[in-house]
Amino acid sequence: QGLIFTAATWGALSSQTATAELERESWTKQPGKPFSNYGAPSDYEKKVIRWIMANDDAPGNGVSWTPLHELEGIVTPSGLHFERHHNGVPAIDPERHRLLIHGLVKRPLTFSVSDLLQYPMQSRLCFIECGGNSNAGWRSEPIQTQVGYFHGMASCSEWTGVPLSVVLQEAGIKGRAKWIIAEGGDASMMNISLPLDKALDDCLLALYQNGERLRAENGYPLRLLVPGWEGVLNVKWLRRLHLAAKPVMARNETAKYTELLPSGKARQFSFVMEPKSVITHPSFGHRLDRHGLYQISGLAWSGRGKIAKVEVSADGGKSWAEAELQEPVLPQCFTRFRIPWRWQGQDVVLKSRAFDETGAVQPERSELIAKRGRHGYFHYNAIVSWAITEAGEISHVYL
Amino acid sequence: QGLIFTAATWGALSSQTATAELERESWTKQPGKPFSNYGAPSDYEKKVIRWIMANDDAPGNGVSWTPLHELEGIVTPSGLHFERHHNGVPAIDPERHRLLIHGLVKRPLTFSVSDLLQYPMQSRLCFIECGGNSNAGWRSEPIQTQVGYFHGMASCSEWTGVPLSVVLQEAGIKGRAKWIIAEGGDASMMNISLPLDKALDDCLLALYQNGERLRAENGYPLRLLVPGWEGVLNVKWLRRLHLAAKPVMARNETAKYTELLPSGKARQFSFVMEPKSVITHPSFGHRLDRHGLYQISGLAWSGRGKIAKVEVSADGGKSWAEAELQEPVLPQCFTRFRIPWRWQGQDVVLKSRAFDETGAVQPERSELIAKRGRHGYFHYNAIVSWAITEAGEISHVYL
Amino acid sequence: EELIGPGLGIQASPAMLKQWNRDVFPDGAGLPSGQGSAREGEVVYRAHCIGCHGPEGRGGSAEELAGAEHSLIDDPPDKTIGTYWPYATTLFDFTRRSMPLSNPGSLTDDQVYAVTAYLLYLNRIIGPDDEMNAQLLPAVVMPNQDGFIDNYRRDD
Amino acid sequence: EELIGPGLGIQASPAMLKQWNRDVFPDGAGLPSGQGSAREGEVVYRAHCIGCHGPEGRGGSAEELAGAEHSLIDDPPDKTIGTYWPYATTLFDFTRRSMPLSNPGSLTDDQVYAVTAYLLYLNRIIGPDDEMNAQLLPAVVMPNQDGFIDNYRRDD
Ligand code: HEC
Ligand code: HEC
Ligand SMILES: [Ca+2]
Ligand SMILES: [Ca+2]
Ligand SMILES: [Ca+2]
Ligand SMILES: [Ca+2]
Ligand SMILES: [Ca+2]
Ligand SMILES: [Ca+2]
Ligand SMILES: [Co+2]
Ligand SMILES: [Co+2]
Repeated sequence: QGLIFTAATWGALSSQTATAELERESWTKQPGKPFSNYGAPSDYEKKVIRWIMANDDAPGNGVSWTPLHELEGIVTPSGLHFERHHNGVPAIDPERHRLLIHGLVKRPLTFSVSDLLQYPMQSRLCFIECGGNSNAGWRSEPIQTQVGYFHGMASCSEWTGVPLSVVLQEAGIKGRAKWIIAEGGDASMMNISLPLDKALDDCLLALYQNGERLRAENGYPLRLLVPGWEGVLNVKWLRRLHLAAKPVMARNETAKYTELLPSGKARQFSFVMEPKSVITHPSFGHRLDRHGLYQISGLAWSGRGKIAKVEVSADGGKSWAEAELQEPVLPQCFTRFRIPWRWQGQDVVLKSRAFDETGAVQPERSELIAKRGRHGYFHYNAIVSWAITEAGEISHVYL
Repeated sequence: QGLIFTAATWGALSSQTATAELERESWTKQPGKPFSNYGAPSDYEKKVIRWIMANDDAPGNGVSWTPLHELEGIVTPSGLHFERHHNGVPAIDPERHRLLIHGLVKRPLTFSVSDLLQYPMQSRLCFIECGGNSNAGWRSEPIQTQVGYFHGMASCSEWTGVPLSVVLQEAGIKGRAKWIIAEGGDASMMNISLPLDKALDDCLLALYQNGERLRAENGYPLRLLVPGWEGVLNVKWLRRLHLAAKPVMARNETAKYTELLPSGKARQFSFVMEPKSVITHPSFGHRLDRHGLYQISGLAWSGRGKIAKVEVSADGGKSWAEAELQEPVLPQCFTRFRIPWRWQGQDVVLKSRAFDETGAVQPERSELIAKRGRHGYFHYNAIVSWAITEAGEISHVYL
Repeated sequence: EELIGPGLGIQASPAMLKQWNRDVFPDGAGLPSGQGSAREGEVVYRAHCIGCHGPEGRGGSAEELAGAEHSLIDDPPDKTIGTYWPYATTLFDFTRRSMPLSNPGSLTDDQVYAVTAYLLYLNRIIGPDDEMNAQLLPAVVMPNQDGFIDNYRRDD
Repeated sequence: EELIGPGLGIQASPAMLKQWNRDVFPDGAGLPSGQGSAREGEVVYRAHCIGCHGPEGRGGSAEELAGAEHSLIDDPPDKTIGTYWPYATTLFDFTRRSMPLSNPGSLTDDQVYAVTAYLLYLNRIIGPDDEMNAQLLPAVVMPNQDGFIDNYRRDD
């Protein structure tokens, strides 16, 4: 109907102006806005926000989600990177900030931010995903909300920083060191234990996000980047690295970010974010208002490495077709998948499932629950199903 | 000296508090700022801006530069993407915007933005560079300014959009069509001619930039992406594509964006941005305040394809060493190169030169001038030389 | 041939095509009816252009529109409409779509023909009483008509 | 071994190490001197914690700190300090660094020992007159001490 209205408008315009000069839209008839030192999204895109869920008594405690349902490609604009803060966003003066490396090292050292900016750096496109992302999937009824407010505690940026191995070499690691306790410089001063071998493998002291210096809510002036591992390890506002023989058993590696199993035991040090995928278009909140060709588009990622394959089903999982992966496919990075699909108005259930290069496969929800029970809370990575009615309405279903 | 001062500070702090509770920085003692729907850079990074040079009588006519000297990695944050506007930034209502495809087509068609959002899309990381970028290099005296205000009419984003070939197929191209005249919907209504074969090869109707919908100053709601070709072809606020047998000979493909040669003839339809590189760290505006190890870091790109190699010289071009290229190396995309370098306080001249996969090489300034003279104005891509004095001061030199 | 897209384009009406297409080609295709002389154009110029481009196309804050003192092979060369622009139709096309910068689209086609004629006159290409219209404009031979080398997919 | 970085780190002073290191390990490493009893802790709790965590650690806007009604294998399970936390030292470590959320770092070590003791008491792990200090805290055996499976680099 919108389209018929459109044609009518042009028809009307044309008869009005048949003999006059060429008609121009209002925005072509006067100079536009001037240049800006730092841009912001269009006024017409004000609905594209990270949605905030915080504690009324503690407004800096909560999360805000990346609106994945509004985005395309793989980069998350920094202004929409998800937030998880324990006690708000500190306004750290970078000239006063220091990183201390101590514990089982030969030389306890401090570094200023301007020191670290002179170190060799590397860049990588990498997702960060909260261990609690998608946890609404554990609920007994399928949550009806847009993709971003279900799976949007995951975002993907180009991070640039100093390999942790470089500064650890300078401090000199003692043989007994097996863990690093990282501490943030916010009001929560969160600490958490990271295995030393991961630290030496691929962790970065990140200084830049998507080209510019870190955003305050993403750890300015310094954050730990722990590629592919749960978000809480990517300590923001990083101020201290404590090399130790054992983990500190912090609140966020015991009381939280552990998965209670049906046996009553809990998985601890469950670091890696397992393969996940979700169809972002079409998805809950969209409506199919015509029959014909659509492009199914979604995101897949795995903390284990590269996505090897994404399969899509339009019949609730009976048959699967391989989607195209947008190049480049990078390890521990969002991977955009797309596949053409023709909808003729039938009831359908769309699903996607991710396979990574290590052979790990995204499980069906029933498989995940069979393995982990219903109360793991963290590390929910099951296949997501979207049911589409004949009227084109889309809902989240468990199948 | 800054470092000695630092150590002294901690010494002082420690004696003050030896017996009290653990001292904490002010920002760890009170809750931080709450969540935000859309983030912005840290208050401590307010100097990182695109610098504006506009016409006083026509504030929407001019440019603003990406501060490449402040950035790392390859992604340009959208808020810092360079701007070139002829008459300001229009505030286009996306619901009223239409794209018209007409001329040598079987079916002249209009598309609304919401139509185009339902088309198959692709994403790619790609630079856009103004044909006039780096033109200060033509001056007889080397300009002394930061890298961004010299070479920063180039930026790199992840663009997502509909392949132009898809909508052209729908309109049905007539055999005589060889060019497409693209027109923007701003107050300048700029038009320019694009060869049809390029349009069918890899051009996109871009709808998203770095994950989110285009920024207004980058063409919201729709821009043409012409990978690797001069910026002016990447028409913003795209409203019309006119298929024709010949170019329209618009002002911006005759009076501008053509390169006058010493013969008095001018190169026209000089589309491809040739290989270029520049060392961003260290560079003009930085100062080396110590001897020892540095990481030289810079950007290279070529409109012809992938960067194959970047070489760096620390002796004014007598000898060259191959820099490391940050993966992934993508066609028509910024490529970050880095190489370690030890400075012992001697006078040096740093240079970088880019080679692309087609065999094209970034020329020395003297070679470029020998070929093109001094008055080409556009397409300056010569090697940039930074001279460093014994005192660590850095200036731009011609060598 | 099966469509690779969903086929959502709407047929454009002839009226829309006429309204939207303002491209003017060197052969005159796209030029509207109407006319204007260089003398009439001077009036337009004084009213709408002189503030930015200066008297007789020189000395304003915006681009110089006439009055080259050097040729294209002098150092520095002098690129103006008279010395550099290859087609007179470009002047009409650009002025109609983009000028006056402070109020684009505000001139009638007659005014655009007139100010185009005036700029051609200032550049000593036509006389002060000459007029421009859809027939005469594409027939103007610009001094630098042959000044351009098509560089597309050449390798220098 | 030659450094791969420029070697700009500054030796940290022992005083700085002492001030900055607030990690408390299960074996008690990192605990400061000082002490506090559960009864003293109740006073601290009423003054600084009750507003968010509620009376006796329940019913506030923030996390429940005591009063589990179910076990870990009930449906739903009840994860509290008493049923879930494996080490008492974590309580000291977390409270000292992060609580009270509205004014973190404002308690003395004695107050942190005391409120830690009070929370252990509320969870029925120690008695109302028991005290905590650097020796006693790591000796507390938490009910769920053996409740965790180290999953690092295991494949389930
Ligand atoms: C408010 C200032 C302003 C006014 C008024 C104005 N112009 Fe311009 N004009 C400019 C600017 C600025 C440019 C450069 C535009 C660009 O960079 O795209 C320009 C460019 C031009 C050019 C192209 C010059 C070249 O060498 O590429 C022509 C021709 C021109 N104007 C003609 C006119 C005419 C005719 C009028 C009046 C009908 C007019 N202008 C009124 C500011 C103005
Ligand atoms: C202004 C509100 C507020 C006050 C006051 C406060 N807390 Fe908290 N507390 C919270 C919030 C919110 C959390 C969750 C923190 C997070 O998500 O990191 C929390 C978490 C905790 C936890 C961890 C619970 C768990 O299961 O992980 C403990 C223990 C705790 N607080 C103890 C205290 C003590 C002891 C005090 C007083 C000395 C106190 N709190 C005062 C808001 C408060
Ligand atoms: Ca975990
Ligand atoms: Ca050109
Ligand atoms: Ca001149
Ligand atoms: Ca008329
Ligand atoms: Ca409970
Ligand atoms: Ca004390
Ligand atoms: Co986990
Ligand atoms: Co060119």
